[in-house]
Amino acid sequence: MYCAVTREPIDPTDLLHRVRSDADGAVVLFAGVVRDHHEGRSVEALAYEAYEQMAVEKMELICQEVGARFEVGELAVVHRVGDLRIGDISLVIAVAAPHRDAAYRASREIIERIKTEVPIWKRERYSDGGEVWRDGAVPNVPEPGNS
Amino acid sequence: MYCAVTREPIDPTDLLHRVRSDADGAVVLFAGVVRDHHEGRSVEALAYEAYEQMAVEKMELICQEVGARFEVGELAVVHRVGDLRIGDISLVIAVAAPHRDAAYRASREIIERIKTEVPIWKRERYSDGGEVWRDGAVPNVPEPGNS
Amino acid sequence: MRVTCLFFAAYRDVFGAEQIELELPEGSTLGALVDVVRARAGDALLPRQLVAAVNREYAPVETVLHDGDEVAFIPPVAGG
Amino acid sequence: MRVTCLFFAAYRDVFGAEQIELELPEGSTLGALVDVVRARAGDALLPRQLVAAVNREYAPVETVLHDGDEVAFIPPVAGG
Repeated sequence: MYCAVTREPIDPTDLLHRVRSDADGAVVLFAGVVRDHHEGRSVEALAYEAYEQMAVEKMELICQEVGARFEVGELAVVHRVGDLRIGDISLVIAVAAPHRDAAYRASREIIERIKTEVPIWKRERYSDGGEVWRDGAVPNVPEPGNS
Repeated sequence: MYCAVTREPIDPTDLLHRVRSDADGAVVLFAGVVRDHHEGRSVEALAYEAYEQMAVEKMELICQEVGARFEVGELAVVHRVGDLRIGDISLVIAVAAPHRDAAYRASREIIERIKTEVPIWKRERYSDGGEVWRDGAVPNVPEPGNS
Repeated sequence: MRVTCLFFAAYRDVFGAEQIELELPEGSTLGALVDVVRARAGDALLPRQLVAAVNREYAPVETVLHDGDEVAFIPPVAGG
Repeated sequence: MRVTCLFFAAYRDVFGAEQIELELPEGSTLGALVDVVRARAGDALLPRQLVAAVNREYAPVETVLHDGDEVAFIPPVAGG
């Protein structure tokens, strides 16, 4: 398992080779890339910010839990922070597995959980001059006594 | 759309950048990699062979049809042929889309169709000395008059 | 006892600080800290429920805090 | 008329050739060509249904062939 927050560009091919083992027949890579629009507004640039240590710990927990539920091999998640431009890769999830079905399903579950559990934020700067912290998902807080 | 059969190593990152446009927020990459075993036998090496022109045409048809059914952007499929070693990438499918759900679903559908429709074959050489054309899927043949 | 409060993203803008140290009575809960923090926000709009992590775990307001705890206030997340 | 037959993978091993040219009566169907080809395979094991593509399209045995057609015999496929 390899989870990281980085300020450097992410190379999907590197991550593929990092997760692949000789027993795996499939690797599914998910890449989030910076789009030029959001809800009709033209996006010019954006910045990601993370609560880094907690973000990495949450990504590791997600990988552990998803890894235990599917027949997968190694998992990697890397999220970029700092200033990004349109087309830059913000996130890569790499899942290796002996068979593709598990790789696709695990990848899907990891991205859904990242979007609601990992403390990372996005500030969008629009072509019309505005700049806002993108509204996001409210993480679930455990019930008292369950933490 | 970019579909190809190649004897050279495939770089997933190249394909990601090839399919990505500024309107896309997600790219899903599927990589088939050469495994070290098949049905309990230890695989040492393998070779892929293609009916190249037809293989490319079928991959293009699949991309057209899948592209029409999902809200996706550009699609790319590259299959490697010739001698491959354990860990080599045999196939990459890249699907860019504004939203990730469509990218995952289209990717999934493309790989399922490639495995049953595209004229490509695999010869496995086992550690115990055997060497066979791997059994595969019988493509559907259209009914008379429908072709 | 003393706890460290971290404010990220939109909350950093609201509180005008990335990190503050606060003194609290022994045995204070996260809920008590949240009240203190809300009072500092003045008229700024905050969600009805402020999500916080204590020592990097999402925590309910009933959580009892300890000296040296790191309490991070987590705006709605938008990674991906 | 003359058609080109292509044999791939396991079929190339069976027929000992990658490509052969065959003369057929005008108006022959793919089915007729399949019979000719089966006869050449001798005792080699071939699937009950031989899948073939005419000019790179999978084709039913009723397909009428034309001079210059390229007929490929397609063993079960295993790409991916």
